[in-house]
Amino acid sequence: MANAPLNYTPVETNDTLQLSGDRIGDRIFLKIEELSGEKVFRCMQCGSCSAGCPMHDRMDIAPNQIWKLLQMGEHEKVKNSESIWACLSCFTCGVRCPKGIDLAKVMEAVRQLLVRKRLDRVDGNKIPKEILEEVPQIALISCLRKQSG
Amino acid sequence: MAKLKLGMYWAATCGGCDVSVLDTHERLLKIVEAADIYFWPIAMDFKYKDVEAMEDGFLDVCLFNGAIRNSENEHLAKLLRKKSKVMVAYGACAAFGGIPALANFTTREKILEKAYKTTVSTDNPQGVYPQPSTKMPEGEITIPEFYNHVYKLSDIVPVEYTIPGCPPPADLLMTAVEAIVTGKLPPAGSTIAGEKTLCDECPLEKSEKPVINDIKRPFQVIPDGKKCLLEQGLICMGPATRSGCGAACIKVNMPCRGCFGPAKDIKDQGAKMLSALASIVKFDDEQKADQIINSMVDATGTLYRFGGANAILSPRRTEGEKP
Amino acid sequence: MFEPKMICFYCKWCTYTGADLAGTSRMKYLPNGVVLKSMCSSRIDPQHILEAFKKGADGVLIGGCHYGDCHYVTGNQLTHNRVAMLQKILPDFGIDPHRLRIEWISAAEGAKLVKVINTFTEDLRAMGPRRSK
Amino acid sequence: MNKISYYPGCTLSNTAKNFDLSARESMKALGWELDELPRWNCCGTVYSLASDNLINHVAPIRLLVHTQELGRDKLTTLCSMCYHTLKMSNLMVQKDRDKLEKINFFTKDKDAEYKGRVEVLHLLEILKNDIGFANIKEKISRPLKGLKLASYYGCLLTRPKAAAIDDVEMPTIMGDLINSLGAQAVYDPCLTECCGSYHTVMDQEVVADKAERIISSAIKNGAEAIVTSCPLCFFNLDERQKNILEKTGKAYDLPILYFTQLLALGLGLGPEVCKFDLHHIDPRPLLKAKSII
Amino acid sequence: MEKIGVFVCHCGLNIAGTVDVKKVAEAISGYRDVAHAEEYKYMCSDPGQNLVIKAIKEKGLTGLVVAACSPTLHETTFRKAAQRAGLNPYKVEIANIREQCSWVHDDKALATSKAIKIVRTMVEKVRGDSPLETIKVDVTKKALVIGGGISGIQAALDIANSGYPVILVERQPSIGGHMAQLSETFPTLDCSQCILTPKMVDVSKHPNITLHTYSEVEDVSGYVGNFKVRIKKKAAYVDRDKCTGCGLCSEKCPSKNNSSEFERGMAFRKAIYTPFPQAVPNKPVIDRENCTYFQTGKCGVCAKVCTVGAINYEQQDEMIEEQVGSIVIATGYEVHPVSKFAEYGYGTIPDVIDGLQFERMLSASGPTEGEVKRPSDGKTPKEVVFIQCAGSRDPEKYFPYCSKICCMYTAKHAKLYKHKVHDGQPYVFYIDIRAGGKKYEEFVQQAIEEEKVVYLRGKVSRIYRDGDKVMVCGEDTLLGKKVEIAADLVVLASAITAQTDSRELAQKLKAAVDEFGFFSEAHPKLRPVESNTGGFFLAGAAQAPKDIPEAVAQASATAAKVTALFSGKYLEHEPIVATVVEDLCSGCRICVPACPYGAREYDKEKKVARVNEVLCEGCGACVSACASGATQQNNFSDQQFYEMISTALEESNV
Repeated sequence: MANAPLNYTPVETNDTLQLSGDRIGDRIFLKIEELSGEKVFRCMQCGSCSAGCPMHDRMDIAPNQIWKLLQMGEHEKVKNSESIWACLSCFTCGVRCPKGIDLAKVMEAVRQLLVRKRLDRVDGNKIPKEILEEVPQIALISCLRKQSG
Repeated sequence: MAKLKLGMYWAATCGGCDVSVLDTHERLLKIVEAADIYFWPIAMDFKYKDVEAMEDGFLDVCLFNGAIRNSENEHLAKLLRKKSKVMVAYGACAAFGGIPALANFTTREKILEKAYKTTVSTDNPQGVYPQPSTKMPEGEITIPEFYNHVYKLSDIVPVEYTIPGCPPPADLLMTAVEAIVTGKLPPAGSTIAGEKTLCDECPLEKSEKPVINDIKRPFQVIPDGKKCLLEQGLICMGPATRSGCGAACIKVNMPCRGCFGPAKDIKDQGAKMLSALASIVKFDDEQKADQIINSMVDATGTLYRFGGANAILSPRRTEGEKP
Repeated sequence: MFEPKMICFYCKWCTYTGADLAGTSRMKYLPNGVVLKSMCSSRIDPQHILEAFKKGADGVLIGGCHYGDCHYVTGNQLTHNRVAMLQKILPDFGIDPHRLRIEWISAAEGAKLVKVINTFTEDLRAMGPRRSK
Repeated sequence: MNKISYYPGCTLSNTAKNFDLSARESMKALGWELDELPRWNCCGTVYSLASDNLINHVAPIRLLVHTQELGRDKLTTLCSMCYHTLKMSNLMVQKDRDKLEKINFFTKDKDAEYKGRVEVLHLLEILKNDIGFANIKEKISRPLKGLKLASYYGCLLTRPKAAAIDDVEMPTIMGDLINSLGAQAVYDPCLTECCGSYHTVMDQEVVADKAERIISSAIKNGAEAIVTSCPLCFFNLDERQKNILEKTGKAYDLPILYFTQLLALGLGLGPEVCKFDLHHIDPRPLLKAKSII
Repeated sequence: MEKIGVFVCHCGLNIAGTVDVKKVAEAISGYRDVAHAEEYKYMCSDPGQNLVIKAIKEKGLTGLVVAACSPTLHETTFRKAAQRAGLNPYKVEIANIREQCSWVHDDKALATSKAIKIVRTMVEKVRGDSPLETIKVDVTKKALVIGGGISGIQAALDIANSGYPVILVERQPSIGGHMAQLSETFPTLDCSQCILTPKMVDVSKHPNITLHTYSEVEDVSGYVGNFKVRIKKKAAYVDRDKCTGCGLCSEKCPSKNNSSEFERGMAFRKAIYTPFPQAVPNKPVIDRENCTYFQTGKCGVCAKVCTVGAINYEQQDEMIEEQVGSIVIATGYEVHPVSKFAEYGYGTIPDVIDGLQFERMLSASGPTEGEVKRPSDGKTPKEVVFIQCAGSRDPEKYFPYCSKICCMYTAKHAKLYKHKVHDGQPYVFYIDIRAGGKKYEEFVQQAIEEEKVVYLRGKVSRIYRDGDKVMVCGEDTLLGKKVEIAADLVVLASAITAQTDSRELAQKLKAAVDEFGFFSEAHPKLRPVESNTGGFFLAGAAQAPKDIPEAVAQASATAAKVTALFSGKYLEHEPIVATVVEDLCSGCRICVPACPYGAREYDKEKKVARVNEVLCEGCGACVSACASGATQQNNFSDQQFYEMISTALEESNV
């Protein structure tokens, strides 16, 4: 099929989410709820978690959207996101949430699902020497604790 | 008019009821004037065969005190019932089980163990328990069988009247005797005592809205002699106990223990007292209320001190244990 | 399977209405209980509870309004006190205090009522029949 | 001399000796000994948020067991990350006896069972509640006059609420300490913003971003230095000024100090306990300018 | 002997689908004292009711059990039917075999056997029921309205216009309430004062209304129809009869730096003051705390300048006693103060204000004379951020409920702001817009379309002071982007809360409040303006957050209820009350604290406890508390319970 030539680069198009009741509240969802100890459907999408998040600019999916995607059964999108790794567990979202739910715990739960399958984000062996020498011990350990299994 | 034929018997009891007859002092003569005593083991020598020899319904009145604790008690209750026209449960034990019925909250095994093995003064290295029957060279001898449950008299035989108390006050006895002598008996099934509860006779002052802030035991306070004992934190069974004693205990600063049993329309004295108590425990604060409730020592024993054989539920140890 | 018999005392304003809500919502629950309605849970006399056990109930449930929400202001607090005290002495009568349960169920909590009835029934099944009746 | 059990943690024994030494010496000057736990291990640095990761709580709980063995009921620590991990693990097992039992099952081979009665305290809490800022003020021999300081709490001292040593949104504990040392605490709205934390390992740029925001806000509000209580915050704010310079060409040169260093100076201890040579941005010129050293 | 009729309803298939109704009727027909049993498709229909009536008449039934739906639905229906047939209505009981049987069980056999049990227990209840008559009570045909805001004003006027005397009590020096503070009102933007003031004047002039301002209800005793009320008239130190309201005293008063409550702290007032120029009554009061004369004994300027000698420093609080038949609670609301919001700076940022403060700013008679000027430096703010749900919908930190009116007044604020500052830019952070009302949605859309108000969907996480700006950190969740606005002024749509002391008032009145301090209605749907306690009616925001039209509507509804109460010769009271057999009562008084209504009293003469039937609401708490058996409850006697318990536990042989 021939297309007329364009003089701009088209952006990546958005896909439509095909929702299914099978995924909403499924096993993975329950696992995430169990690991995090939070009730995902308590989120009412006020957005205050996103509004306060210091790492929002490094996230491809905004914090409040993480809740929403989980409610919609789109765990895969969450698992593949940059956001779960960007989250620092600084608890700003949790202390300001009007429903008292803690996104940091959900982020950790999703990370755990991955790192327990050896899908580590950071490989401890590949950290350059100069960084190893430079940063404080707590930075290294917490980095490995959060981003690898 | 012919003289009344009177019998008195004691079953599982302390003997206080028998003694209470003597509390009538010189009025005893009045009783003797009206009645001939045909059976009274504590005072006179009778044998069971003397009773067995009586015609059925020979006795006009039998004052039966004490609870039914063993086979002998039961046997005598049934025997005397047969020989008496009117059976009177005399005293708290016969009426409601009384102090012996506190045993209903434990088991026969535990009682025997305590009595024959674990008390400090026991010397019983073989751990021998009394047996209902024992073979001896001379032949088999039997002693009454110790029951697992203490019954009130009316559990065993029909009873016409109840005279409650531990022991019944002499005045009540005299009232009963007079009623019998004059034939002005209340309907069968009546209790010869007050209609209302003890608070009616109690001389102490009560406030408009009684409230309990904590529960104390009698040794922990010296009551001030004026204020309602319940409001001073002592568990006084007055509100749930039939009147008729003239508030004898209260007058010497002891809270009522409930020996007159429940009021007329009440099934369960302990439960009713519990309900009353719970209604005046400071209740706007759940935690505080629970604290007060939990501070009560031996709640069951306090609420059912005399009613162990008269509760709605038959007391039975912990669930699963054999009765 | 052992089918326990239960007496359920509901207050008219909260729990009874909550049970009605469960009905109008067509929720299903186990049929082991018979409901006796009173105006307030505070009308339930400890004697009634003992009588129920005497007559063979395996469990007694008392349903009232939530704390602070009683139609009669403080009635449920009295009920709480009485039940708490009664639970203390029930073992002396050979009754597991867990056979007496008190739950605050509001008129809006049909789902809670269903859960309470079902779990209570299950718990009673697990406890088995009462040894002494 | 009052004694309190002290857990330094890995970083204070290595890269953050300036924090450790100034704390020990100041406390000594205040009549308190920071009694280092005779045996200690790494706390794990982060409190594990996954509900089933009990093994991660073994390390912090073991430290509490050691404290318990000494017959003490309080354990203090300085590093925010250690504080947070110990505090949260402790709260968790205090709340959930079931989990405590399981953890004890892990630890009981070598150590005693934890009873759940040790209290985890940040040194700031001891200074405020046990010693009292007013008392500290009295003991100040060299008031830090003219020094304008922004307090920086970071994430873990005030969040989540259960672990907060002060108000979650508007903590003042460090500012109050600064004022009692004779310096002037300036308000900085970024006082609880996150510094980027461990991302400093993988993504220096983001940390530089966060640090720049915090530093520029402090400067805007008149601060001449930032006071912190965490070696990682310290590193990110201090060392990463290098990266800010690389990236933006801006040299903020804002000194970062530990609150214990200021305490030491105020109490008249020599600058040697502060080990200013460990700083990337040397605070000495500022301190000299204010005639503090 | 009783002759009881049992009528089993199929309710179409609602009951008959799960319960074998024929079997129920058969099983019950042989039961003790049952003289008649039948089933029918729809018992509540006319033919169904006629069956009942016919059976009562023909068989001389003495009691009735209708096995059908919940008693909340048709108990009254069948009681009335029974009455028509000459049977006492209290000898009728409903066996609930629909909501609590057929609808909740699937197994037909089990449901049927359970239905039989339910019917049997109700037969036992009816056997023990006594025929009762309703209790008749005289009524004092005078009403008390507590609170002089718009709800109280409307209720008072409506009752007074129906010809009944009304006492209106207001604790502030003037009536008018929060509505008097508002600038313009949505959605029509008419001036609040302009529509309110005439009503305030009407109140002061109405021959049937006695107005007590600067007064509080101290104590209420009695019961519906016959309340005794004590009102404390606080000392104003001004003789209100002499005072002409000339205002000279306020003008000359040297104590002027007192924060004005009416202006919500944004302006000062004198120590002798009227809260606002249109106040009713327009007579001043002295604020003792801030008055130089009261604090130092010197000054007395007001007394000197008063030409009629109305100043009276010796005035004392005065107690007034009144008899009333019913009470309208119209105590209104409060606004959650800015100083309580941690993430919004605990009130330390001067340019963060609440909605009511902004109203005063917008009001022509307000501290800025209607000009929008920010508090810190008086400059006109160019970037204004409105934050909705500040404290509302936040169960974790503040209040879980929706404050209901903020969506509308924020749109109004944004709009009015644009009217005043043409080059300004308003932003509104919202979670959801709730504009369900006549012309409400249109109003919000207008604000967006015509005034270019930027609506941002998200909650603000934090605001902080940044120089002379207020930094607002929020999120637009529709874009998934963080938003930061350097604002000049931030207006919080703070949560609407109950009056801070509503619980104390509730205790005095013995009326129920919910967990937030709002007065509870008797039924959320069917009795929304009545309190649980007889004789109390709820108007306006005392019950829940409400806008003006709703508050006025509810106020008029209470007036209708009050006049209906006053229209009859007597009041009728349910006879399901506690009773005392005096011969059995020993006067132990344990029943007294058990009663939440003060209906149990001790009779010192007879030394027994009595029941005040009119106060008794029939809960039965005292019956359980009574250990002597002297107290019973009509138709809920111990004996009935015992019979019902035994029956419920009998093995049914079905």
